[in-house]
Amino acid sequence: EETEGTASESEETSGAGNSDDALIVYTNSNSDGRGEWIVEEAEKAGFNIEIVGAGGGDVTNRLISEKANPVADVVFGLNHMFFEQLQAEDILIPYAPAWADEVEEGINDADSYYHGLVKQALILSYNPEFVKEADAPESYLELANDEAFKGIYQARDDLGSATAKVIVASILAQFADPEGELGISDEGWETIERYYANGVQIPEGEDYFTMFASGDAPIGTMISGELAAKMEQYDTEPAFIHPEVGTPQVVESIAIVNGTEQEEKAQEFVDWFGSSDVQGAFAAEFNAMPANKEAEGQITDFQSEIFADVKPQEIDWEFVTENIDAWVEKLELEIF
Amino acid sequence: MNTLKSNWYRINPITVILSFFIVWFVFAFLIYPNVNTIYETFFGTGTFSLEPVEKLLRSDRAIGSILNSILLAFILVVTVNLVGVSLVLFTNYFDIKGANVLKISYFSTLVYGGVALNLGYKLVYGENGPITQFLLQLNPHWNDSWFSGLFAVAFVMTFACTSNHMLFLSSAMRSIDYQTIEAAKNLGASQFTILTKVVLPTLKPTLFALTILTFLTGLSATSAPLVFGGREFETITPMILTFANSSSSKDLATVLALVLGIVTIIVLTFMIRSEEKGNYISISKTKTSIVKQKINNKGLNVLVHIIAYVLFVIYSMPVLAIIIYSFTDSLAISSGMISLDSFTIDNYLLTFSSIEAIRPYLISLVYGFLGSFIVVAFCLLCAYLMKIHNNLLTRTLDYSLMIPWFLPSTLIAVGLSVTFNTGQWVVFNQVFTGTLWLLLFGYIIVHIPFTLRISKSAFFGVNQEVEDAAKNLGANAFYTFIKVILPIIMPTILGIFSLNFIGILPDYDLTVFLYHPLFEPLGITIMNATGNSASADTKALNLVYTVILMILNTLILTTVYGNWRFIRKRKRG
Amino acid sequence: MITFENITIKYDDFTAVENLNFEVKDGEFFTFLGPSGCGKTTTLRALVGLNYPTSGRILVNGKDITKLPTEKRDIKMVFQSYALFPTMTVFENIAFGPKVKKWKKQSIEGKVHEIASKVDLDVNQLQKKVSELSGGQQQRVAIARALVNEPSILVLDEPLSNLDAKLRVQLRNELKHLQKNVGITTIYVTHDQEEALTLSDRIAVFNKGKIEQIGTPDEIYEQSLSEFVCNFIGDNNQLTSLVSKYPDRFSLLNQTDFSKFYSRIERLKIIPESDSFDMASDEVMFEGEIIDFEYYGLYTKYSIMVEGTTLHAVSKEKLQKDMIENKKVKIILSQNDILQYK
Amino acid sequence: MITFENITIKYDDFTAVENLNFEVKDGEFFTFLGPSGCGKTTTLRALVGLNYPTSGRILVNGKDITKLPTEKRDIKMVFQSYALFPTMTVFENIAFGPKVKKWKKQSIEGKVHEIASKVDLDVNQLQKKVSELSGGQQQRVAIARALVNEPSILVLDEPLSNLDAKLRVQLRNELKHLQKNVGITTIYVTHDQEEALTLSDRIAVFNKGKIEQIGTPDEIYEQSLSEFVCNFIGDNNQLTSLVSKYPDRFSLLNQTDFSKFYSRIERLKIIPESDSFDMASDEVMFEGEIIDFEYYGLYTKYSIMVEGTTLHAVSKEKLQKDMIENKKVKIILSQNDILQYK
Ligand SMILES: Nc1ncnc2c1ncn2[C@@H]1O[C@H](COP(=O)(O)OP(=O)(O)OP(=O)(O)O)[C@@H](O)[C@H]1O
Ligand SMILES: Nc1ncnc2c1ncn2[C@@H]1O[C@H](COP(=O)(O)OP(=O)(O)OP(=O)(O)O)[C@@H](O)[C@H]1O
Ligand SMILES: [Mg+2]
Ligand SMILES: [Mg+2]
Repeated sequence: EETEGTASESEETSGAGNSDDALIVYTNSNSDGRGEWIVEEAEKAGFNIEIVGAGGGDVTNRLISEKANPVADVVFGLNHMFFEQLQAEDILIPYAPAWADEVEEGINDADSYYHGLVKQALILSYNPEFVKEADAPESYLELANDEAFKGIYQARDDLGSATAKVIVASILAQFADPEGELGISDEGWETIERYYANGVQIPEGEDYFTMFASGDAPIGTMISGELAAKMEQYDTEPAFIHPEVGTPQVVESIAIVNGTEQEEKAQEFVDWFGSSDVQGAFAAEFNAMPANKEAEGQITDFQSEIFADVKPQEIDWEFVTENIDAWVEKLELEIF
Repeated sequence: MNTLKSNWYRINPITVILSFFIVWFVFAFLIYPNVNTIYETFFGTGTFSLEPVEKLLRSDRAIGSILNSILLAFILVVTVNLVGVSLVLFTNYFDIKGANVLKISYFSTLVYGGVALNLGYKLVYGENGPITQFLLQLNPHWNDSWFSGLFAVAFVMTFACTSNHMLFLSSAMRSIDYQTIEAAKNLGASQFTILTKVVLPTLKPTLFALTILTFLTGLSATSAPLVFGGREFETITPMILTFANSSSSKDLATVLALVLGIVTIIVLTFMIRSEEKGNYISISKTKTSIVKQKINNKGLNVLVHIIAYVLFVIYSMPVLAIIIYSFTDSLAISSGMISLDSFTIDNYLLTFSSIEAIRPYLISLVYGFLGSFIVVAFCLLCAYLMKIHNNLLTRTLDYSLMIPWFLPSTLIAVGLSVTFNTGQWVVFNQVFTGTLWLLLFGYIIVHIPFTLRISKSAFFGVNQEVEDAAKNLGANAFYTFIKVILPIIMPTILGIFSLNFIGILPDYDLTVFLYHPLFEPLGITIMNATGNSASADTKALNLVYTVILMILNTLILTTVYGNWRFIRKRKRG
Repeated sequence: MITFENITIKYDDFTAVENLNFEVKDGEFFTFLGPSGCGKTTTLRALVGLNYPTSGRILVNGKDITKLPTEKRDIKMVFQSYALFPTMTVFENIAFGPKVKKWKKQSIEGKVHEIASKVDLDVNQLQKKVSELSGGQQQRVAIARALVNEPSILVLDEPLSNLDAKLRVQLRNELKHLQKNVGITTIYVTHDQEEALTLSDRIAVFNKGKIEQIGTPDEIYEQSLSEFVCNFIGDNNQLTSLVSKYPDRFSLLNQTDFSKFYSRIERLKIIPESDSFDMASDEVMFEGEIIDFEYYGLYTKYSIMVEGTTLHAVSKEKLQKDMIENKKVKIILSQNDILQYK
Repeated sequence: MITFENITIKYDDFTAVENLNFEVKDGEFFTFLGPSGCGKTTTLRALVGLNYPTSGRILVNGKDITKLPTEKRDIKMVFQSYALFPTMTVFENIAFGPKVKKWKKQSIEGKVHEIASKVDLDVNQLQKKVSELSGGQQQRVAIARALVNEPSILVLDEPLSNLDAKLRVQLRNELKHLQKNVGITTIYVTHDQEEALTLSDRIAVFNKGKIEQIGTPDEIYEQSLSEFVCNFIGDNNQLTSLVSKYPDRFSLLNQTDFSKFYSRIERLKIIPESDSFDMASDEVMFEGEIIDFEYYGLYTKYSIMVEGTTLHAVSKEKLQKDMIENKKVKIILSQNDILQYK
């Protein structure tokens, strides 16, 4: 009976939504049942969507290579570095959704190309089982500069991933120097070199949290959205560090793809998906931190606790986006 | 005979049309996209620039990685041949007790590979693995991350890369004329002399081909160095992948790939030349099939048995670990400690949580089937043309079809998707990016070189007179091919077909760039479920997928390859 | 009727056969005989259409077929190695040609069975794989596969050369009967003299790409036109040194025009030294002694030392071993049996 | 001297040879003759040490070698397919045994060249790959490879069966001369009767795993002890029906004890019907007519229909074709030439 109900429902809505052509949504945020949840909810709301999932870098590359013949209508879940890149490649079209104003200040793109959905804080943490509170570092810089931490903290070198890139940006951005190489002072380069030289890399196929939990590398960066699940799985409670400069935050955003043939429907979908109701429900279901302030009511206690103490790091994302590829290249070639 | 005949075949309109098709395909899909990429690298700014080369030359790490890759390739040529030949000797030449059981474990690399295989070795040799625990008990000061660096990479790859030996060297071994062994014995030769002077030289042509393959595998090693290499031992392909993913560094990726390509070409030419010198023709008219040799020297016999069973253990442990741990919770997986209540089938339930979960399997099966079918058909056609016309054109074709061996598949994928996202004149202004076709083309392209080599050697083994007979009885070239030649080479063809099939199923590197968004293949599903963006610890899922793939691959191998043999045997019996 | 007109065939620069001219009559059993590498197969393949002459024409019943591809010719070939299709059953092998010609299924079946019984293959064997047959059976399959197409010309390239002696004789007989019964024009290639002599209506002896002689078996054997043919086709006694030693005794020979003299070994009669013999006027007699012999069962071959030359003679009568050693004998030979060459 | 004592060899349940007892003398050329599958190779391999008897003993000069591994025996073998090492040159093939025995390099070289010239291989050919040699040359390499070890016993398993007739005859002669010159005890396996008869000092005829007769070639041929040997070793005329029709005419035969009668075809004389012939007392005469003939050059084989039985006779004299057809002839046969079996 239930299936019958949903079927008739979708039939009803199909008239309005022109549903024979599904809306194609690219995302890197469909794992752990999120994709299924979104498709289901969207269907209830009358949207026929098709989720295409891959890693953030892969999604970006796909979008770029499909530029001349785009497949996707909407993309969401990538962080702003990727969106900046997409915007620069002329892959997005601007659209200000109805909920744009409900989002925290400074998160949306000024030109309305993309708008924030979910906030992720990349929180430097230690495992109290292995590191005493007194011995804990205060910031990434201290990790790099104090030999005491050599070999016990995680320095992720998988620069294809967004997390590693953001950490690099978080460190380097503190050494911005228009005169320096690639906009970074020499001290900055030396620091990051030390940071990587003293840190522990996570081998392919290993999970950072495993190494964190086992004490192999008990200091590392936690991702706020994943924390709950990981903690439960490993039965490990990390202790957070709040550096003075703040904690880097990334925002997963949503945008419409240039060249979509269903622009109107895409807009409707964006309006719906970013709305406080949906984001609230999503946050409740998946323990996320919505960017939409109106959705705050449904935030889990766990997330509000985390974010209560987090002070966002001020990072000039435009500067970062402009240079990150060159930084990565330099790291790969000269520093690693 | 060729000169006389080819004059006549050239006029055959079908041959002409097919030749045009092949030339077009090779140009459009092998040469054009890759040359395009290379052109962009050096002429991207409008003027010729060696900047990427300079950048790389300045980087110690890049140079180091290149040297490491080459070093690894050379080490593997030695170790893989050593182990591969041993495996074949243990299963086909020496009389080893329990050879049939040994064989199953030696064949295991056929059904799982890449990331999954590394995972298996990690479970066994990693910090929490039973081997490390054992070593720690022997010596508490043992470094628990001992299994890393060049040694670990070479170790894992040595045992991972022997599947071709098991397939192709075994069949070469079976075709040795046993009477030569008896003759040598009769002339007073010891078993060692027989092995080194009579048996191994006969396998030389096959060993040459396998050596080339091994070298290429070592050169482009990706996952094993990432998992086990650590900082001390980095190789080139992961670097290429990083750069290929970043739009502003693609030129670096191309240059590095070109370096790989050049090394490959040098080695290949060198090897093909010495291969020609070392070749021989078997002169035996009445071969007797090989009888397994019992090792006379008692001590040696015990030693060989020990080695065979040590290899058995080495090959079985990762597979067993994968299967066992796929039924445990993630705590057990990460700590290595298994207790009774670690066991669960939740992992499997999670994988098949919905009917939807079946879809990627179906899609990949269809791609796998179509891809390997077309690539085999295409390579057969090319090999056939090369057989009947040995001229400049076909020799050029031979080399052109090896292009995919010179480039990492990721780069081929990037080249394809970038080239065909706008209408190109070579493909009549069709846009392929975003269609179902592009991935299929990708699968076909990357599997061409290996398939072609094997098809060629199969063809040249067919008696020319059989072909003449069919023609004389009125059959045209096509009919002759389908009805007469194809059935003769079918076993080989099915072998290569299954290998390709198995290779396509879990592919990620190529797939991720080329798949149609609405038709998600298995490789993508697995990566999504287990990759970075997934929050839960996904090792368990990874293990489950590996087990499923192993089952699937075994099924494919036995239904496609095994069944054919079975049918033939039954018909005869 | 098959006509070869000025056929020359080259492989690149190498001339394999040169300027062949001959005719094969309808229903004839015609044999190409010659040593290895003399161009027999090359000529045959040109007739079948598996290679093409560099110059010259091949006519069948007056029609030029020189450039017709093999699949269009009504000439079927039995290959030296049989070239059976290893993946097919015997039935499928034989039915291959008819299937290509899209005969009706029923008529194929009928015809295959008919031909199979003609070459003595039973219904059981038809369902077997070809690899399960013995050499002789395989050969019959190869012949049946060619015959079922009812070709007007059948061509066989050394079909017996891979077999052992006993089987060869047996198959040779079968082949001859078959040809007699079916009456097809047959071109047969061999380098086995015995085979050529017992099977053929006419023989063409090849040497180094040229035909040295065409004739019936007894013409070839008894009136060999050249020294090459003479030596190739049978065992001979070299008489040259005897003749030059005693030119007067060989008065019937033309010793001005010719310088080499042979006789077939079976033409030499041996009688014990003590026996007397009535010599005819054309006969010559020498004395010699037996130095060796070879026992063949059917006959014994003796080596006789005559005036420093070893001569051979065959005899059905066998002498006791101890009687032979150094036994003095007389040998008698008719001058009419001597073959003379330049 | 080689002695086989009660040798039985089984493959699993199947008894390939049963209870063999015989001796081979030093320097003898001893041949195993028999149809395919009768156990010749099996026996040979037991002698060489490539398989082991299920029961019984093999002695060489009184020493029991039954269980000695092949590499320790001084018996070298030439394999049916030669089993040359395809990856080595001719020289390396021949030098294989000496190298294994660690002879000095120089003496190896000398010895190889010496043996090579003995089997007529020149220095050029020594450097070739074995696949570049013709069949006959390959065989000589195989023989040289065995001979170079100076074995006391040489064993050859159908070394000629893969060759064509002409080459076979040539190599057969070489083999015989070689054996005579070197004087090695030679065991030879063949299923070619002619080969066995011309080569051997003594022959053992095998049938179904047992030896039916051992004897010199003429004993085997002329006094075949069993019907099997009689039929296997040569062409026969089946006289049983004639004898039973005219028992009186064959008065010298033992018709009570025996029921089957044969004669060798060369024992039958044919004379024109009109000729008269002085019959000896042991001779019988029948009238018949020639129905067919086969021309062999060396002789002609006639088929004569006599009282409903087809008999064969050979004759060096050739009759003209038109004279033959339905020609009435008389045939004459000595009763002493008739072989009798139960
Ligand atoms: N494909 C080829 N290329 C060059 N030369 C060839 C080729 N085939 C044959 N020949 C040469 O042509 C000559 C005649 O060859 P052919 O095969 O006709 O000989 P044959 O009389 O059939 O000999 P055989 O009795 O050994 O089969 C030989 O000298 C041979 O070496
Ligand atoms: N390895 C084996 N296993 C079982 N049976 C065998 C084996 N080898 C030979 N035989 C059987 O033993 C019998 C004798 O074989 P053998 O090879 O000695 O015959 P042969 O006289 O040499 O025959 P040919 O002339 O064909 O070489 C045959 O019936 C054969 O089928
Ligand atoms: Mg030939
Ligand atoms: Mg045998």
